[in-house]
Order: sequence, then C-alpha cells, then structure tokens
Amino acid sequence: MSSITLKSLRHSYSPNPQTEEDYALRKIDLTWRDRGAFALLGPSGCGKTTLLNLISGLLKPSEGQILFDERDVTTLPPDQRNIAQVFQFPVVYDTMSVYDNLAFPLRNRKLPEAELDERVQRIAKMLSMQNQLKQRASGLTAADKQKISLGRGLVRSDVNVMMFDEPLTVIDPHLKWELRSQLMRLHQQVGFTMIYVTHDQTEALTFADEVVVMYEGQIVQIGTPEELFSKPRHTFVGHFIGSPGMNLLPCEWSAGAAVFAGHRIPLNKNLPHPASSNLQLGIRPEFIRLASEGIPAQIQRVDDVGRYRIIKAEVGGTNLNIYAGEEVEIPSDSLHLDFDPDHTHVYCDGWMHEAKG
Amino acid sequence: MKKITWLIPTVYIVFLMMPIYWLVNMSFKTTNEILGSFTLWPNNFTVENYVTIFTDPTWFMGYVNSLTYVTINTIISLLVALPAAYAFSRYRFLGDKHLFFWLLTNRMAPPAVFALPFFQLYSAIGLFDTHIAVALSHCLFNIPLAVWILEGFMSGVPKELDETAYIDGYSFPQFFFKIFIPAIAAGIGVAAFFCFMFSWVELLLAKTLTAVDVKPIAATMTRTVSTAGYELGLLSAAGTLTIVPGAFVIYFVRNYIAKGFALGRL
Amino acid sequence: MSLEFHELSKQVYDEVHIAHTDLSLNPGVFNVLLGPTLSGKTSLMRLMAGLDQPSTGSVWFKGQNVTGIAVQRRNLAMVYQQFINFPNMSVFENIASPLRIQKLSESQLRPRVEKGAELLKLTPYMHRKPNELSGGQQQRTALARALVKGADLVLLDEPLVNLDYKLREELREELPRLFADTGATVVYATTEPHEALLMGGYTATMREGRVTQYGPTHEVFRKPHDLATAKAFSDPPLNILNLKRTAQGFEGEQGLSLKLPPFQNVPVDEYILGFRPHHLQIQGNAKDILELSGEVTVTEITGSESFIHLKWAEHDWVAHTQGVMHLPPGEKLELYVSASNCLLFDDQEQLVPAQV
Amino acid sequence: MRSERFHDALGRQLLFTLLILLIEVPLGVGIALTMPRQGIGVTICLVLMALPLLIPWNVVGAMWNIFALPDIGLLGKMLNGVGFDYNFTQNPFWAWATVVAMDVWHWTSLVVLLCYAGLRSIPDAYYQTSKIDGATSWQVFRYIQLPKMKRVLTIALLLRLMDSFMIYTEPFVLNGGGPGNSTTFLSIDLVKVALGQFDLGPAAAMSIIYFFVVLLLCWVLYTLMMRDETN
Repeated sequence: MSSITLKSLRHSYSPNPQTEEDYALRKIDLTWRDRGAFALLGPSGCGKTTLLNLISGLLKPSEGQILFDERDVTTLPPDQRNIAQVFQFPVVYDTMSVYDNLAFPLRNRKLPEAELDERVQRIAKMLSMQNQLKQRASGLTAADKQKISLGRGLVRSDVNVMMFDEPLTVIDPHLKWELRSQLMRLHQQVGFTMIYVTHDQTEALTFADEVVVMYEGQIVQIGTPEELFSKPRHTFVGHFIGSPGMNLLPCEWSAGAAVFAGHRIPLNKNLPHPASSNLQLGIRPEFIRLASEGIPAQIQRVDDVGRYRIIKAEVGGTNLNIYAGEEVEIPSDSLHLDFDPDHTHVYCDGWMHEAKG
Repeated sequence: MKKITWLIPTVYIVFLMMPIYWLVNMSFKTTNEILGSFTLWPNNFTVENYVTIFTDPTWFMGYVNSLTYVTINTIISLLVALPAAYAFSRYRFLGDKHLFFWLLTNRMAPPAVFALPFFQLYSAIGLFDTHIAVALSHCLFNIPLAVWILEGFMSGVPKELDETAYIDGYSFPQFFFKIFIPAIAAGIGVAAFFCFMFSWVELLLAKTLTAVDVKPIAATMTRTVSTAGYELGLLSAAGTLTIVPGAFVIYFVRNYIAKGFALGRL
Repeated sequence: MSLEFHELSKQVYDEVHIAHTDLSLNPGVFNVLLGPTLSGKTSLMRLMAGLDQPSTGSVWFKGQNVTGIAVQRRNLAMVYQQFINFPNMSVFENIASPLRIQKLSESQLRPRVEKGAELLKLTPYMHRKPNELSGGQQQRTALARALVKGADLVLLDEPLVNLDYKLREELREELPRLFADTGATVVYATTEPHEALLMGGYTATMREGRVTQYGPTHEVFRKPHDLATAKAFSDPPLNILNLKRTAQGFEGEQGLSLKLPPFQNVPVDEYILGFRPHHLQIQGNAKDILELSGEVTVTEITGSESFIHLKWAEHDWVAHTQGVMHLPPGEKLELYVSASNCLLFDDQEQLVPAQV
Repeated sequence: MRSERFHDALGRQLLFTLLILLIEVPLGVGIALTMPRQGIGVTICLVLMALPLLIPWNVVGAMWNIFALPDIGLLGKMLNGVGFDYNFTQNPFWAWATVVAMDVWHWTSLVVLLCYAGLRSIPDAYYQTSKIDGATSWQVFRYIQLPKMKRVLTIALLLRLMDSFMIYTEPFVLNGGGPGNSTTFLSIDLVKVALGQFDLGPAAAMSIIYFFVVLLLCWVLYTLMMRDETN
C-alpha cells in the first residue's frame, strides 16, 4: 500500500509528438494518498485508460515521473510495481481451477503453501466462492470470472495499488449493485489504494472518495463527489456529472452581477468583473425551487421518473431542467423559479469565475 | 531475450531460402557449368533456360494448363463451398460440432487410391485429358477445406446482419450477393488462396488424369527428368517459374492469412 | 389494438423461452419491455418481428394474423444491442437501404435520408463506412435506418446499452420524440427500470419468459400487480420483509409490530411486504407504519444522493435518499416507511389491494 | 494382409510420421512464438514462410534432389565439406535424414502459420494480467498461450498426421523410395502395387487398411485434444 504521485506526466502514442493534439495525455500532476479509493471519470477517448496503463507500467510515459510513496517507479516493469489490475473483460487462466487461479500470483511470489492456502480461503469467502474452488475457471459465468480477476489482486498482501478498468461492463445491472457494494466493503476491510476507471458517473461517484474528471487528455477537476456536484470547476464537469447535468444558461455581466434573460441573479459572493464576455450561468436542476415569485418560466413538459420528476421549462428562449420531488405540486403551465444563490455559479470561458484570494 | 526473438525466425527463413536459392542459382547456369563445377552463383550467367521454356509450346502450355485447371477448381470450390459454409454457420444440426473432423476425413484417403477410380470414371464419360477433369478431382479435398475456412469467417459475421437485411426487405439472394459476400470478402480471399495452393501443388491426380492436351507443368517437368536425362538448368528454370504464381497469390492475401485460420470452428 | 399475441409460447428443445403470453400493445405509442437479462425480452421481440416462429399461438398486427408471414413482407424495423450496419456500404447507403429496396427514386429517397441523418446528427459522416465511425455514430446510423424506413412497427432491443453513459442519456431523451412523429408502434427493450421511467409511454415487465404486467409506465411502477413486477421495476432492488397475520393484525419477523392500513381480506397467513429504496426514510413523520432500526453496512454517495446499504435481521436493504450522508459502517439508524408506500403481497406473490 | 512388405512400409510410415510430428510441431510453435507481432516484419515472415507451401510437390522433390546431390548440391557439398560421408542415394540413414529434412522444410510453415494465427487471437489483457501476476515466460506459455493455441494446434497436428500418410510425390521424385525400399512409405508402396504391378486386389485392401489406420489415429487424437472443450 502506498501513495501515488504523478509528476508532469505526458504521454503520446506517436514517437515524435509535434503539437498538443499528438498527446493522449497532456501533462498530469497529481497525488493520490495511501489507502484511498479514487476514480478516473471521463468519456471514451479522454485518456483515462492511457493514464491507468502508465501507472501499471504497461506503457512508458513520454515525459514525467511516477512515484509510489517516495520511490520512482517510472521505468519499472509491471511485475516489479506490485500492482493489481482488473480489466473490462474478465481474464482467467482457463485451464486452472478457481483455487489455482487465486493462488497463482502468490505461488509466483514463493509464498509458503500454508499461508497461501489460508489467504486463498479467506479471499474466496469474501467473494462468496468457497464452494467453487475446485471448479475449472473456464466453465464459469462472466460475473464469476470477473470475481476471480478481482480475487487475484485481493489475495496479495504486497499490492501497492489495485486498479479497475471499467470492471462492471460485463455485469448485469442487478448484479452490479451487489458487486459494487461488495467491492466497497472489501476496500474497507483490506484498505488497498484503489483506482477505478469508468465513464459511468454513478459508478465513479459511489465508489470513490475522490474523483478525477478527465476530458481530452487533461484533468479538469479533482474532488470529492460532493465537490464535483456542488462546485463543478468547469462546465464539462457540470454537464458530465448529474443526470440530467447542470443547466448552463447564457448570461451577461452588468453592474457586478450576472444577468440572465433580463433578471439579475443573486449570488452569495462578490465576484470581480470577468475577463471575457463568454459567460454562462450554471445551476443544477436540484437547486432550482418553484416559488410564488421570481423568474417566470413556461412549462413545456414534465417527465415523471418515479422517484422524482423533471420539469422541462423555458425562460426567454432558453431551456432548463428543474428537479421536483414526489411531494411537490407542479402548476399546469407557468411557474416562477428561485435559484439557490449558494449553488449558482458563473462560468467564464468554461471555467468557474471565482473571487481572487 | 530480445536478440533470440528475431534470431529464430531469421535462421528458419534462411533455412527455407537455401534450397530455393539453389534452384534459382541453377536456373541461370548452363548445364555444362552445373555438371562441370561447383559454384555458389552463376559464373556464366544465362537466361537461355528461360528462353527455351517461353519459346517451346510444350513447356509454356504446361503453365497455361496448370493455371487453367487451378482457376477452374478455385471457382468451382468456392461456388460449392459458399452455400455449404453458410448452412453450417447459420443452422445447427446433428454432428455439426465435429464438422471439421468429418470434412477432414476426405483428406485421409490417399489420392493414390482415388487416382484409379477417377481415371476410369473420366475415361468412361469422356472427360479424360480435359481441364475440367483435373479441376473436379481437386475439388475432393479443396471443397472441404474451403467450407471450413469460409465457415469460420461467416460465423464471425453476426446473424443479426442477415436479419437486419431481411427486415429492410432484402430477399435472400439480394442479401447474399449485395451484403454478405462483400462482408466476408477477406474470407473468400483466404479460401481462394488455399484452393489455389493445394490445386497448384498437387501432382498425382493431375498427372493421372491428363495425357497430352492439358498436361500440367509439373508433369512436363517429370518428363524432362525421365526422357531428356538430367537437363538440370532447364528443370531448375521450370521449377523456379512454378514458384512465381504462388508468390504472387501469397503477396495479395498476406494480410488475411493469419486471420483465416484463427476464426475456423473446430 | 395494434400488436397482439394470442396464447403465444416459444420453446427451444427443453427450454421455455416464452411461456404462454397474451398481450396487446397500444398502437402508435412507445412501449418499453422491462426485465432482467434472459427474462425473454429478445425472444419476444424476435417473435414480434417474425424472425422466429412461435411454438404455439399467434401474432396479430393491425387486426391481421401475421404469424408465419415472412419478415420481408412485414413493414417493420429493428435495432440491436450490437451495432449492426452493412459493412460495405457508406452511412448514406446504409440509411437508404430499406428505401432502395422499396424502389424509391433517388429524388424521393435523398431528402428522407438526409432528414434522418440530420435528426441523428450524422450529416458530416455520410460518406464514411461503418467501421470508420465511433460506437455511438454506428448506433445512430442503425437508428436512422429504422427511422427513415417509415415502418409501422419499430423494435429496439437494448440499443443504448453499449454506449457511453452521457451519450446514452442524450439518446434516451431523443428517441421517444424521434419516433413519436412517425406514428409507429415502438417497442423498446431494456434491463434498467430508470430507463423505462424516462422513456415514459407504456411498459410491459417481463420475468422468466412471462409478461407480468402491461400498462402505462407509471401505473406499472406505482401499482405492480405482483412481486415479480415490483422486483423487475426497482433499481436499487426492492426491499422485502416477511409478515404473518395474527389476531391483532400483522406481525413482522422478530416480533416486529406494524400499523398496516386496512387491506382487502385475503384468506392467507403469510405475506411479503415490499417497499422501494427511496421510500425507506431516515426521518419519520405521522403516517409512518413501520419503524425499525437497521445497521449500516456501506454508504454510496453520488454527490447529491446517498445509497445507504443496511442490514436488518437477515435482510439486506437499501435506502435511497436525497442529500449527502456520510455514515460509518456499523452505525444504527432509525428507519421509517409510510403506509402509502407499502406494497403487500400474499403467499402467491400477488398484490393485496388496500381497502378503499 | 500378412505381407511383410506391407508391414515394413507401415512401420516405416509410422516412424516417419512420429518423427516429423516431433520435429515440426515444437519447431513450428517455437517459431510462431518468436515471430514479430506487428510491423513490416510480419509481412516478410508470412510471405517467405508460406513460400514452400506453394511449390508443387514434385518440384519440392526435384529441388531437394538438386540441393542435396553430393557433387553439385549445396547441402551435399556442405555436409561432405565438414567431414560427413553424406550420400542420400546410397546410404539409407542419409536418405531418411534428407526426406525428414525435406518434409520439415516443406511443412513446418503450416504449423507456424496456424499457431501464429492462434496467438494473435489472444487479447492483450491476458499478457498484461500475467505480467502483473508475476508469471514467467514459461508460465505465460503454459497457462495462456498453449491453452489458447490448443484449437489450432489440433488442426495442425491432424493435418500433418494425415498428410504425412499421404506423402508420395516428394520422396518419389527425390530418390524413388530408395535406396532399396528404405524410404518407401505407405502411399508409395500402394502406388507401386497398384500401378506398377497392376495388383489391384491387394492395393484396394491396403488402401482400406490405410484409411482405417489414419482414421483411427486422427479420431484418437481429436478426441483427446477436444475432451476438455466439451465439458
């Protein structure tokens, strides 16, 4: 178990990268503390798998350093980094039994047979696979095979970090709940540093203490699920996290306040004059309340999602989503909106406009 | 470790190339030089052997004959194998899991055994000494092979593609020719390659079933050995020329070769 | 009624894929088939399309018995979970393919294809081959082909499942609207209850080869007729509690007493009480019928909501609450379920209606 | 069928088959494992290696004849040069060695191509996982590559087994099954009986025995190799 530090890490798949576009990863600086659960979240092609493979040592970075604790592992091969990785599709040794699969990494590390057996049994129990130990791995279901992939990492005590590359892709939705909470419980018990890569926000947010949101080879924000939700630093994060994502409304700056569709929007902070006129107001559907007065809006449609409803409304030609719980009464055609000033943000050229200092 | 990695294939290729080099080497020598002295490369470089082959009809007609029946065989094999492979890839029936094995039983019987029945059959129906006779006899082992290769490629195409086409309104023939065949073009290429290869290299049946008119090049060469004594230069030149069509074909399908086997169902 | 099944069943060797189904789908609306993997969604769709023939029973479309009619002669479109396009044709030709077969002239066909491509944001890729497109674009091509054809029946078999999360969200919103204007009867299969709710329209829930219930999506969600439907239509999974009827009323496991509202009288002794995760609350109010104390095992936080996994007696429950709650494992929590949110099932797993 | 001659031919045949399988299969697997996985090297290797497969069988025989002749052949000259008394037309041992070498030359590439195709179908994640698990190259071979190659290896084995029984043209052209009968294999013997002596009765009986021997061997091999797959 160790912390992970990435120093000015860059990677390009072409041998002679010329422009920024040639880099699949454009300069990453990052520290992950020991025993944390982290997620890398982003759409396909954002560089998250590249980053994962750099950490595991399957790729060598074009520039920069990777440290496990204080130790520079940039040039070490994967087997000397003491990591475990679970891939999108389950990888098992077909000809071996479940037991031998789980024991394989330990045998390679010459662990005494007694200790090995004890560990394999314990992990099998954790994964509730005690009764399948003698079975051949090739005959198992995808979900069970994925559990074995997981188990081969968990069984080791020397693991610095455990990495997951979209491990639940092959798993049924109902089983996902089970495996995910099992994984979290395991994390609490074993306490490895864990990195989880996914494009699914729910998976990332529920799994991790800290989520790294990536976009086009760059990190746009690192934060706890709450931070990402309530203070997205970039409009991409606002849009990508939450379903539906953040409402992004065109606005102007006038006399020290944001003006949207002719209405001054109250903010709970004093902001300097923004540097650019490319401004957007960001507010999540969850933070717009229906009120008796405020910004007038026309209802276009109400989507009942069972647990809550999404009101699609229009204000001065701009569409926005409003969240309404089961108990809220929704008027039939027009309504007034009240933006929660604590959660209303101004974005300038895509980045959050903040007070200096 | 790194060094050994390229060394093994390299040594193997050198081993493969040595006899071929010797053949090519000889083909550019005069018979006198071949018999007179041992030289690693032609001292009196000559293309006379090749000139002989290209000017003597009995020689170059051998090539034409061989290429003709090989082409006919490839076409027939594919025409028969395509529907058969389609059936195997799309429908389940008894014993189809062992398809490969049962197809292979055809190859277990020695061609020597078939040579005589074929000879008698073709003589009886007047096909003896025709291109089609040789082409048909080679179908015996080429069709099973082509079925197997094509079946592998076809199984790689999801059956949902067929269904999408039917849903769009395509009839089966329309779908088969407009969509399915282009979709497995690579597989057809590989199957054609193997049909070509086995038909091209096979000699026993080809020789037995021909006499004068459609004598294959390989048989012409045998005649050289037996009747004209050892005209080694000429023989080498002819041998060298038999490698050329194969080399061409292999170059064209090089990207599919590895794939061709990988998809086959056992 | 547009699409109907009469006593339909499908058996392949010894396996029952569809068990005795009677169903009529409403015409011109968006119908969702909801159920876990292998519950028979795909089998049913293939019977609808005529790709498979039923073992017994018949399929009717627009008042006609279409059982046994060739796929080519039914005016339908289908999109699969895998990205299925004709590999040798450009995006344009792929979308145009059903129209070409209908022998439309170039001038009739072009505007329709272009409109379809525009609706699915494919205009810049018209000349590419499918293998030069991203997964999302490939699936959009397949959807455009289904849209442009002008079919009476459109079958969508989990079309979004292999796409990126955000892309899925986007298409999920667009799809019902895209097909709403065509007047086609749409059937959309999914394993995710959330998706069914977002798509709206009508839902048929499936379990083990049977359609357990069909009706307007929200009705099926709020008033499931039986336990199977309630389970199929709950994500996270439905929380369950076993009950016994006693002289005093109902009694739960471990001597738990409940203040259940009056239910219609059913002559059985054993019941199952089900309640959805978002109805398991950690703040009480006057209407609560159930008060118990559970132990937290894991908390999952999405930033705006929390999934609290709990243990009560031998049951694993989930509470789905708005807001962020950091709860350490092992913590005891007071839990409440209100009367209006309880689903009571008898020993045959049928819903026991509340007394009016 | 108690003909001694037939038994001899059958014995020679089995020995020959065993010998070439023992050489060609491990050699083919080894070469496939060391072949480059990408780049121009793949094309070069594939094209050059496939070349022997595309040469008419009698040309193979003739080519090796020329190549191995002690006076004018490269191989013959070389072997004699380093002190062997190499003469494949006179000495049965050298005749055998030459026929085996010729078969290895001719057919190992088929095993290579098949195995190479099998190896290519292994996803990268397997190699990555094994690296992470700390597996040695031998373990990677034993637990990942070999199981995944099993299907193609079965095909290769079956094909080589059958074709080795069929071998006729090459040794016949090389030195007519001699010296004596030392390289007269089953097929050659069959043709000698059938066409050479027009003894069709015994030839037909021999063919049937031949067929059943091959069928039996193949079936045993096939069942053994496929046993795990079915359950």
